[in-house]
Amino acid sequence: MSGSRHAELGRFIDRSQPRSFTFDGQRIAGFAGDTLASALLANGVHILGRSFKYHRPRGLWGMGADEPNAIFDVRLGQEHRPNQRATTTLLEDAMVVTSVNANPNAAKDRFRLMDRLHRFLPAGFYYKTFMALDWIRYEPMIRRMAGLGRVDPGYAPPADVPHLVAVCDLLIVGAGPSGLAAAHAAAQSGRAVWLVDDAAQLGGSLHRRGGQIDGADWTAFADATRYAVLNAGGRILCNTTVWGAFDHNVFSAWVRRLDGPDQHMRIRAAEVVVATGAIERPLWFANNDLPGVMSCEAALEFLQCYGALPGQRILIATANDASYTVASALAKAGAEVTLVDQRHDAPDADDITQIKSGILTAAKGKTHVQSAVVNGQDIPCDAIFCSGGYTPTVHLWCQSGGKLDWDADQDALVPRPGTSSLKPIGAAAGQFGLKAALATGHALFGNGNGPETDAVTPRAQAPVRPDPNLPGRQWIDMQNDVTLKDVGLAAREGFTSVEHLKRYTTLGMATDQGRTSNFAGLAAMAAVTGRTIPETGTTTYRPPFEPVPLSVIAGRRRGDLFNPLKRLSLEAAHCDMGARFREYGGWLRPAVYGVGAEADLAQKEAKIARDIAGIFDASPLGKLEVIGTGAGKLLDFTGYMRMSTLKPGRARYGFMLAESGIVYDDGVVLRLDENRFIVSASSSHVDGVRARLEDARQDRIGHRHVYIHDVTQGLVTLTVTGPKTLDVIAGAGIDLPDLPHMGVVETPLDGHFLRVARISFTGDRSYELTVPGRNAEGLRARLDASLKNAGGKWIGLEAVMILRAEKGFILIGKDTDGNTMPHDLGWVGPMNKRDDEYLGKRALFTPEGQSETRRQWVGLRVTGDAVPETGSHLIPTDGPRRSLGFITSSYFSPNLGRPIALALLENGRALVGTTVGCFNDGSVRNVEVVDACAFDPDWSRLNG
Amino acid sequence: MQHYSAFSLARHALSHHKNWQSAWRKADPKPRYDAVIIGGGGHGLSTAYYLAKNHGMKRVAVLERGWIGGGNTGRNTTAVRSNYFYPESVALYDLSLRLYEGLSKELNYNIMLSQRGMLIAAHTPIQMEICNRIANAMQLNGVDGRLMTAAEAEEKAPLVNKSKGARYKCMGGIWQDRAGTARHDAVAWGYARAASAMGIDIIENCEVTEVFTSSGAVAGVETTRGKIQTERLGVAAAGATPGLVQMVGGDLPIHNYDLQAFVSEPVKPCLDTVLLYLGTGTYVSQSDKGELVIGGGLDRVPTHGQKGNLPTQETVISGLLEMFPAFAQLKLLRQWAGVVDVVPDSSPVIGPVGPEGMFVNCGWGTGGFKAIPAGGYLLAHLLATGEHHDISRPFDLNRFAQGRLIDEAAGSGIAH
Amino acid sequence: MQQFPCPFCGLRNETEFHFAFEAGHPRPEPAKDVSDAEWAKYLYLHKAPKGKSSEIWLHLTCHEYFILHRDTVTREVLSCDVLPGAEA
Amino acid sequence: MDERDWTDRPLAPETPIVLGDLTVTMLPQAGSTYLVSGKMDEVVGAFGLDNGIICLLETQPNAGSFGIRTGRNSALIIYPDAHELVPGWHPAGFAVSAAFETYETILLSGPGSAMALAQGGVADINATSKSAMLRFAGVSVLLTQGENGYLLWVPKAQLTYMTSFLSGRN
Repeated sequence: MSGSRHAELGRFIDRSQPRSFTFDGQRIAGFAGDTLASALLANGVHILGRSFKYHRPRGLWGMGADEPNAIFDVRLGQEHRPNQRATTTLLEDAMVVTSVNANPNAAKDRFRLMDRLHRFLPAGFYYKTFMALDWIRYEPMIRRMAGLGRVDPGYAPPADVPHLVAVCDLLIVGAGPSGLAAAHAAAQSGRAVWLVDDAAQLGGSLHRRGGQIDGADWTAFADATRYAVLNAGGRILCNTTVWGAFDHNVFSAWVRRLDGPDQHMRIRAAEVVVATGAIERPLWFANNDLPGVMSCEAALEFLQCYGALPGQRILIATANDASYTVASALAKAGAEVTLVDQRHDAPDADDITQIKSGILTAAKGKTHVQSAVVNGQDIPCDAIFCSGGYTPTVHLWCQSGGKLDWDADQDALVPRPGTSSLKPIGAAAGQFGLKAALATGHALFGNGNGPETDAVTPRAQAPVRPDPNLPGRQWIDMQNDVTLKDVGLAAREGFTSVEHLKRYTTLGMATDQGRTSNFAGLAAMAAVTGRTIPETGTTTYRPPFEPVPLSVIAGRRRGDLFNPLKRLSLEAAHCDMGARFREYGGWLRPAVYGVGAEADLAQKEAKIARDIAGIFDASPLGKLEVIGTGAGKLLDFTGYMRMSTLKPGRARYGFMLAESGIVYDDGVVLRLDENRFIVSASSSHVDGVRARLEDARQDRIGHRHVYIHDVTQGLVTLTVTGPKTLDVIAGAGIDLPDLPHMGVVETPLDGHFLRVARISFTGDRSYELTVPGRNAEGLRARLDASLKNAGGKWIGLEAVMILRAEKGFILIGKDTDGNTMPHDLGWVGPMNKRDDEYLGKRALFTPEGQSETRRQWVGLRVTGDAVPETGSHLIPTDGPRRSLGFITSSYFSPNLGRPIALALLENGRALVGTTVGCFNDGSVRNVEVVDACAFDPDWSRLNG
Repeated sequence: MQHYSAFSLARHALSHHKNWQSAWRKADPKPRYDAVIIGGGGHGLSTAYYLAKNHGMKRVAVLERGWIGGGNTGRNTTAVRSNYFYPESVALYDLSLRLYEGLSKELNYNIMLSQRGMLIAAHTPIQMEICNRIANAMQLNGVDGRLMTAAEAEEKAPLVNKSKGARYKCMGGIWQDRAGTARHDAVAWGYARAASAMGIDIIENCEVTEVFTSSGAVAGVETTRGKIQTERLGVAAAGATPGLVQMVGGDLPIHNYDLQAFVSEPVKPCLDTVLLYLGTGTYVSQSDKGELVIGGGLDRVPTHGQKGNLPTQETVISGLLEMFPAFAQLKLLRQWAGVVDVVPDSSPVIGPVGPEGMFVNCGWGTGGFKAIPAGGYLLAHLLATGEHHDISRPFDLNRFAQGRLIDEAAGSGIAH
Repeated sequence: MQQFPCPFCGLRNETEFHFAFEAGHPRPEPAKDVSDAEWAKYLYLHKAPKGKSSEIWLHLTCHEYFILHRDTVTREVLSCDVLPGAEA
Repeated sequence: MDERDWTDRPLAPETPIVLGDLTVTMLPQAGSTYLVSGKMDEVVGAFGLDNGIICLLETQPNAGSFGIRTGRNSALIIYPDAHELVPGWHPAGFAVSAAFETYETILLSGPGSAMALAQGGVADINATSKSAMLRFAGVSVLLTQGENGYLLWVPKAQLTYMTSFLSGRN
């Protein structure tokens, strides 16, 4: 067969703009407006791919999202898309197109012999064999055979897809005749309509079927509708696929744009009209997958819209009147047409060879149709166009919760009224034909008579079903190679539920999402089990309506925009001071300063901080102001340690427990005055602590007597620590009031407040200096100069980690886990003494809370310089190995000159002084259990 | 039971596969059984199988309200693994993995267990320390787990994001060799076929509407297909379990959420392992058919609706592309949601509940598929003996009153 | 994207909310009079109703807890209430 | 270090970003801002606010002090000039905290600003909401209008992220 281009037809193509691309290395010419499918068809290329399992040669079947066979890898410049449907990919110059699942190419695939083995590869054959060895021995071979296109490993998305949120009053999906009529009527009545269609132009089936509306060519009505919609404040969105219906009236739309990256829209629509038309069903006969077998509607589309004539001697097989238009159009275009109609009472076709009561039982040909067998007679032909009726496109209806009814008159599953708020019209509602489409569309929003047409209705048809008794292989799902025999086998083996059928045979699971195969499968299962279609059931429809690029759904959330970090006010200044940043608890913070190995720098910083002085940026520490007459009462309930007894001007360390008794957070609470506290939550727990405080405030304490303000992000806290702390602060010109340990005071500095809290996370004398963000740079600069004079250093979080570990201070979430209770950490006082209620109290007294095998906080001492790995487990020194706990933090201490380690150890405090095993990746060393505090155990440096 | 093999396939090919029998009998309910199992998913079917095989109980019915394997068994990302922290969890999940390892041969049904390994990838030094904690716990509990370096990880998944702008670099993580995937439907069908062959009645389209008790013990159930008497009732109905237990006045520590999964169009092999990124929470593997099978976090709105929602889809898919920028060239083919029954400590509830003779196996949350063999094995033990197996005892409902939760997320520190 | 009504802010996207508890579980007190089982019931046992459900949600932007009545199957939102809470 | 470098930088008042028909400008912080909670009518009176308290998408006054509602009974109070309020509990029934620079203000101007809001995900939010605080691009911000466009009050530590988001960077 050779394809050809009709001299005049082809409303979508622009013959003045030639385009070309390569397909499997062969240069193919086309025009602007062509799809890959139409160009290939016009050039007579008929083997476009190979089937998934049997590697059968395949040509075009359909014209849009229903195409199961023509799937290509398409490259254009930087862009690469595997598994593109030829029917929906617009031809662009210089595209490099290759067939998938074929080697070296579709025409000469070396796996074509697979088809000879088909008898041994029935549906689900893999469940019955490949069991002699482990599956993984067979798997590489299977996996190489499977899959369609190829991922380009070097691919990087050239641009990101923006996500947009939109609201609309009336969304009409589909701009065929029914959608146009609905949009026209709604716009006329003043509604702001969004009219959406996945094609490039309005019109839908009208482009191929044509028609007169209100006495003129339909295009005049389409133009009038466009004008009316825009005039009423609506929008027209072409090249846009509404691919999902979600909760609360949200619809997702994939917008393809010629002048920029695609868009992903989340449209919240008050009212939605489904005008998505219908899809033509195939016919079932032997070799119905042969290249040259095509849908009637597709053949008409290719002829009228692209001028591509897909054959010269054409056999049309049908059982409905709609195909007659196709036959006469093809005949008019110069093809030799034979019309085979299953109906004995078929209408007469003028000027066309017609066979009534004609049953097509087989197609013949090796790689392309050469003849058709009709009523036992061979009829030579180079193309078979067939129609087994129409299936309404009800995806959105069903996604939104709508149910379906079997309509025997229309021979289709149609929307059951009242089961969804969406409004189906036209062919999507089972109302076939132009007249019905216009009428149902208009009736929704218009008064009186709608647009008139001279089109003939209704479209008479006889139901067509697969015939299990027919010899030969009849394809039900073309891409996944499921035949009618496979359906029979599934039924025999008990997979009679439609879902089981799908899963067992993979029917309907291909990239065409079952558009041509789902009804066929249902009808086939009904046929082989002797049930009706409604008895057999329906499958579930879920988004996406058609395959949507992952890049569209992902949008711009990657890189900088993926889980963004909070950033320090002084980030730029830290940068200038040589900071190297890392993520800690949702904030980007200096890990170390300077050039060189990170571990060495941290050691150096930790040493200088102990020997002289260090400053670190502690701004991410939460600052939740709890203000009101109920503040003390609130904090007493939410904290393990009581805070109402705290004196103004003082701070106290405390835990917040979850109701399960687990330590949720730790931190210092400052009391500034009688009614004003500040909770220093861990940087990563600010929101969580706030939520727990609010819960107790609103539900328990009384929301009018205490309020919570989170002012963390507006303030900057610089912590000065080390023996020369006082010198550094004094050298910065800050007049430090005399403060005891855990004292806090606010004093003015540079016209704003400076809050000084003498709190130590290092065990050395330390002051937290907190100022508003606008004063931070001034404070930093003063301190920096003074620090340099004193010989101190800015220290990063890695050094801070070492310093606090030397003292045995915990880090929530690192040194505690989801089982750690306060008494495990040595804080038994409140549990034993508090009579009042507090968060998590009751859980401390469960059998597990009181168990003697709880893991407790201890230190470990090792011999030698090798630091035991964090994450090592502790095990008994003899007897069977079992975990007694694990190391939560370990470092080399530059100040002690030896490794230190902290651990949670079963009954650990009682084991202090004994030896346990330390297990890491199979090797074991002995460690001594010691007190968690390794450095300055008598706390002499706190006031040093 | 007809034996399945390459030879039998060839033999049946000669008769055009016309002589294959139904994989499982389509049974009608009898008035009375020694034990009734509610739920024809993987857990219910494996319970029936092990009741017959391990305990010789064959007068047993599995009641399924729809079609077998149609719930979470057929709505997951098919990963199997035992990379857990607590000894109790490891005992449970590794029992499951060991049973999986022999299952194709045992059931004479290819469940396509593909032990291609799984990596839980870390991105910061602190996460690596926690991975080390888990890897060591696995080793001490006798399971193959180890800490993997960044270089090794890159070898396992060469397409991971290595660009300068990558939000999360793969620094390595926890590796388990024996982890992998299995064909989910085959697990349900294989158990059903083997159980049916031993005489168990698998009754589809049969919904339980009432549970009868008599003097504090189970007496039977009312169903849409009639009344059935039994004194032993096993419930393995995932999200429907709380409703069934409430029929006899009990409550369970369960919330139901949607868990979504996603499948891309099939492509030639491009990922040969199961990979979970701690940073994105997205996990992915490639099926034998070539599709990427993608999962992520829960939709955090309690629901019984089995319907995925957009925000979670966007989060999971953006996570995938952050891990593998090259996958941006692929398309989403299918998406679905399963209603998962989530317990506060994310560990299952296995044990007696309510009247005497009633036992549940539920609360698997996002991890039920990998536990199917063990879940059935242990529930069968309870139903047959009335007593816990040592492995199921820690998972009894009484752990909540004792405060003895088995919280993996908390134990590993990863989700804490 | 579902939308939930905050009694203080109006309809907002589901991503602004956090499910906290099922409604109607008063905290048993004082601790010394509460059995292990009662405490476990309060902390862990739920109804997980299929259909109409009353739940406590937190609106993350304004930090207010409130009661949301919704259907867990259809996901229809029925109404919302201010937390009775302590006024004292 | 093995992790990524963060090379994005926050918007600065002197360098607005122009993206086609959208201009993103950071407004300099002057004056004083406070978080207040409690009896709002008392707050307005006690602090001598020149204007009242505005809600989501309402227009900010172009002179004098005013408030932006942040929740049930809380607001951000803005004085164009230096202004001292006593932090802590006020017996009339409200609480005050200094909140200088807790939020940075970004002006979205030009015809493209509606599209920018749509990208941030707020197009379908009911504009009659009582609170001006909502999630925009995943962050809790205050959203109001000024003479020249929309005003986003962005938490200080998220300014760099918001700059990247609005400038189309990844």
